[in-house]
Amino acid sequence: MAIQVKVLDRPLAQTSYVRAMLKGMAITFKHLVDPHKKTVQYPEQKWDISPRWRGTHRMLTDENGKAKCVACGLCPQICPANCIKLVPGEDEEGNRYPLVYEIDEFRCIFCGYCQEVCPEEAIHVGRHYENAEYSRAGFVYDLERLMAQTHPVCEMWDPADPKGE
Amino acid sequence: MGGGHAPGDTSHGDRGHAHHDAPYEPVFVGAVKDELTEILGRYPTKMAALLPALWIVQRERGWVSDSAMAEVAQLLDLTPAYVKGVVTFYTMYHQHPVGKYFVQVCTTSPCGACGAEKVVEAFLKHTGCGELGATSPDGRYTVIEVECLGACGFATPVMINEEFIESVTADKVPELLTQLP
Amino acid sequence: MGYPHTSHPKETPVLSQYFGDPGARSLDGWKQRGGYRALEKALGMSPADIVNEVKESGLRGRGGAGFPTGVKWSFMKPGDGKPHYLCVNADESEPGTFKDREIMRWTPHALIEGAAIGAYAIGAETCYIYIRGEFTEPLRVMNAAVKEAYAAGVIGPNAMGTGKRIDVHVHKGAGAYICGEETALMNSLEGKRGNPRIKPPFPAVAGLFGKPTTINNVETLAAVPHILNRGAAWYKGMSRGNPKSTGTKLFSVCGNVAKPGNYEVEMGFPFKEFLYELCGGPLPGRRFKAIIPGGSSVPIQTVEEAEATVMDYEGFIAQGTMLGSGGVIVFDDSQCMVKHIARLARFYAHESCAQCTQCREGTAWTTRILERIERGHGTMADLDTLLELADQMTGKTICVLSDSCAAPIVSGIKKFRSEFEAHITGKRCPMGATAAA
Amino acid sequence: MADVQLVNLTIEGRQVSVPAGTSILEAAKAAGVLIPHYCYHPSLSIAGNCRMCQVEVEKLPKLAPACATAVAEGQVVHVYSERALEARKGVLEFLLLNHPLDCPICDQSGECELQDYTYREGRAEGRSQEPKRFNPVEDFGGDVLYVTNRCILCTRCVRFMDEVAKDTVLNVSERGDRAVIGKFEGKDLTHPWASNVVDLCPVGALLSKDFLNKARAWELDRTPSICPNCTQGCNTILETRDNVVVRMRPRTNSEVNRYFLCDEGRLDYRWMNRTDRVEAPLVRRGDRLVAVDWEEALKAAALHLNGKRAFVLASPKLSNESLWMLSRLVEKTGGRGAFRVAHGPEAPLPGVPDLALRAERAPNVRAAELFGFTKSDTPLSALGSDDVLVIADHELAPADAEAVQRAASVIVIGTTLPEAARHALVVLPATNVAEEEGTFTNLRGRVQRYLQARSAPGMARPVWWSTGDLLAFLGERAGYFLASEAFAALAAARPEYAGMSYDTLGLKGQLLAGAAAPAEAARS
Repeated sequence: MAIQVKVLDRPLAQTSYVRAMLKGMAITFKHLVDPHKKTVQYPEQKWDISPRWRGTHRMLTDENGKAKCVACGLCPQICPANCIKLVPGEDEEGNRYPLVYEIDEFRCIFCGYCQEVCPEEAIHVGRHYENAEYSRAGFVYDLERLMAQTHPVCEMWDPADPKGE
Repeated sequence: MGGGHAPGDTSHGDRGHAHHDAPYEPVFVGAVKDELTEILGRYPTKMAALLPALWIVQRERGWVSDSAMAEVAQLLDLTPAYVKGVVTFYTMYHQHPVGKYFVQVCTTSPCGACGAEKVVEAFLKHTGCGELGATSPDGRYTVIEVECLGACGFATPVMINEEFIESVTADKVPELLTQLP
Repeated sequence: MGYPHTSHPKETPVLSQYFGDPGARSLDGWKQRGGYRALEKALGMSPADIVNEVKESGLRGRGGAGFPTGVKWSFMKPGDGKPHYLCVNADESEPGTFKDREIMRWTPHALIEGAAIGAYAIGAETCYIYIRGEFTEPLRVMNAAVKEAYAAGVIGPNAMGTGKRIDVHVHKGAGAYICGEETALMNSLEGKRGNPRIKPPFPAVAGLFGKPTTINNVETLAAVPHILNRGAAWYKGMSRGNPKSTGTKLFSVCGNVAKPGNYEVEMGFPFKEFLYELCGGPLPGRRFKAIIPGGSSVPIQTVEEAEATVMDYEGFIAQGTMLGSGGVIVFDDSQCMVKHIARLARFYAHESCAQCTQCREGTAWTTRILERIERGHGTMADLDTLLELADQMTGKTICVLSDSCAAPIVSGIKKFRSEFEAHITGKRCPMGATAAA
Repeated sequence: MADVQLVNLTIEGRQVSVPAGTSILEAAKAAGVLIPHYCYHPSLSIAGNCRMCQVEVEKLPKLAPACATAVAEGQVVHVYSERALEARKGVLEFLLLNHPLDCPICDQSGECELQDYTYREGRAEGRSQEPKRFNPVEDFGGDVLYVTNRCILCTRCVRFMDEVAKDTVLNVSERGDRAVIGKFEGKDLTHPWASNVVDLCPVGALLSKDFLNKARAWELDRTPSICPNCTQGCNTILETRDNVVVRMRPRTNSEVNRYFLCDEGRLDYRWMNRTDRVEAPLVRRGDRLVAVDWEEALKAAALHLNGKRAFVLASPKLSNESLWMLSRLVEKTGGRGAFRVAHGPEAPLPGVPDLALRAERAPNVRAAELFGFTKSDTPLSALGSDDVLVIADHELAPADAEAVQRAASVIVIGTTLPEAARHALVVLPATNVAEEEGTFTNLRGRVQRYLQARSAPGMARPVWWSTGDLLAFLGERAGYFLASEAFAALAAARPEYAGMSYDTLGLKGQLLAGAAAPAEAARS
């Protein structure tokens, strides 16, 4: 038994594609001549990102070139993705420092809690998006790599609007 | 009166090291030991004789060294750490050697209102000590500021070793120093 | 006697009668001046009768708190089988006070006599006189007098030939203001750090060496022989109308005043008359500005308040301060109050025993803030902080050292706020002085 | 207790009745209210110096220090009144005045009372503009490091050394805000119980060198346990991080160790983390030991034991359950059991009755003897040449090697395979005290539970489990799946343990039937 389908009768004005096509072409041509171009010529040209952009991490260093991190253990504690591995140690001067500090950027959800919780302002999420890798392993950043990053870091708060309102 | 510090103690060198150089000679021998025994008779506990014993040490040696604290501790059945805690509480026990003349100038408010600071300055200048708590290069003087000496009506009181001098003013200081033997 | 000046006719010299009289120092000299009659009489009385007589006289502690002495003595339960102790608090270290020093220097036997009577009255066989280490001369005089008294049999195993044992020992302190606090003094006597103890237990229950102990000020005990000699009614009569404050009181006067020294007046003497007549008023060309009437621990008075004060326990309280130990510190208009309050705070910071948090940290912190203001680096908010800290330091610690530090700060800021503000707005001391470095 | 007078009072609206003379602070604890405090510790004298425990008591003009104020009938105490909170806020500000804000690098962080109370009651921001006092870190000797700047002068450590250890090596030096905890040069914290000052310290001023920078407090998993290092049976907490035991600390038990643990016990935990372990059941095939599954190994062991007498060398470090099961093996085969216990110097803690580091350095000597194992310095001297030697996690001394060679066959149930028992026919992997649940019986007959703190390596099982299965292969009814079942069977079989179960033991333990309570006796 065949299924009975009711076919709607619609006027030609509604079913013709010509009008819509012309409308679309009009927009296209308008943009062709528009002086305010939106297209960014990446990679020659870089996108200007928000100061609150949260990208891959960077570890800041002190004036002696050592990581500011004191291995307090707050970032692995607060990390919701559990992507920070930290093993504390003691250097030759008896100061606490991270023996192992690794962030798995592939697991990271870029919430920025690590930066927010850091009492030493050591770990930061970066204003940076060019971080492609050929392997998953390449996304596990060790301390050396985190320290070697040079990109600017995220401003968690707009200084003019500290409460984020 | 001048019996505070036996001369010759200044040979003890810098703080804390004196007793390492030469073997420590006990303070409480002979008559001094008898004196302590007499003092012990005044109190029901041995510990109570601690302050008097430390005074004897300071009288005999001019200061209270770590070794002396250990000696006192042993005599009174205390531990050296305990004795050290007590010694550091009281300001009048010297924990390192001081000059032959230990000058204490009261600078608490009532004396301060009557020019005690100038007296201190005069002492520092005329003894050559330079700064408070330091011993003059010739080993003769140590000048310190102290809190209330309890003679506020006789501002400014100065103690030189055991001698209490009332109503000292800055201009009297040079004369005072020349009178010391 | 307005020692070191000659006596003023308006004084009532009882304790200070022989100040400046070297003859009174020896046992014989003291006996010639009527000494040790009271002790002889006392040893013939029952301890309870002595306590009653002292109670009747209205004598109150002269060390600062003003607790009735007879009542204090009556706390010592007789016949409890424990040794009792009497401590004499001669650790006079309250800035501005130097009365006990003179009593011990000139009339050592007055103290020994008073102490012996006190010891007998509370059932103690041993009395320790704790004298601060800085008092080298009083120590020497007292040691000699005790030796003399032992030799003459006035005290010792057979005091005055009555068969009663009264031992008196002089104990030399070693430089700690806090040892003037009674429980700290006991700890110090026991050979410990001079830390005040938490109360209860009170000294009358467990004091020196854990045994019932009474502790009295030098001036208090020195007054006792006079009370026994001349009767409680006579002593009580020396008061200008306030039955709660009786007898005479030694006031030590120091600072910017024409004639500093010790003055003995009847309780209730007008402070204005005292300052301007007995003490000779301000130095030439100067005016009084502020007065601390009872040793450095009591609130500061302005001249107006001081002039309206009558000199007894209640009179000072009525004017917002305390009689304290009777050490009158006078500042004239050449003095910077900020500097002096900072200096007083530094005194307390130096003397804090380090037990209670508020005192250990608070005295040092307030000192640093005050010194900063004095150097011209203060802010108006600092004044509020100081007042708040002073509140935190009052009534919250084991002893009252931090309260003592807070009292001049609070009263100073309240009464001389303009001087503080001048330092802050002017960014320097308007008097040109700086606190001792 | 009938003659003790009770006092009724109200704390934070809760009615409590406590014996007269109790402090408000202790009464509040009984009422379930924690009054913040630093200097107070129940094992030490009252110092009353931190002033943190100030509470408002109705009808008293001043705030009362709860630690030093005795309860009174009808008292009404307000812990969280505005005045009390204000006073405590003041104390916290004063304490933090010179206390460095170095929580990120402080080992105490996360278990710091200053942190806790500041978070709960303190000011959000400090007002001090003045520089903080600075003093260098000092080595106090022993296992203790003194970080002077963090010290709040509560003097718990000084009082512990003075009153409990009775070795006054610590003092308060100087006075005013210059005051620090001091010691005499050359006199270190070498008392065998000195490290307790680290636990007593409410802040990070006294630190354990052993634990320094090792872990953060919040990363640790905590398991109630019993110190396995002597017969005293001190209650402990095993703290693990990533399945590794990193610290052992005392757990309060007023009947055994109060609040304390000796240094030797405290620092002797590393062996629990040994990695050179037997991880699978091994059976000898020719000259090699081959890993097999449990069933095959147990079958092999049962085969060797069949008809032979078992000589069981049982470690006194094994649990009650394991030792009992081994004793059943002895019984079943008509064999014998023996053990040796290591000895060391005894070190009492003078201030606590009946507490010492005992000479016998094993936790369960009492049960081993109770279950018929003979204590001997040469436990293998009675080994018959026809016996099967079962070495149950027992350490072998060089002198034992010859006897081990003499045995007809050797079965090892152990955490490791001893060198002298390389020729064992069957090796059954066992768990150690940190990896299993069980009970010990201490020298006074107190039966106490310990819980599992880390996972067992490989296929290792508790000794009671493997022995039970072995007995099952020998025809006994002895298969238990839980330690509590094994213990229940033990309690049913042995009259000394009658009536006990893991539930009744709780975490404080129970005395064997007929054993006197020594702590009680010493205290009365």
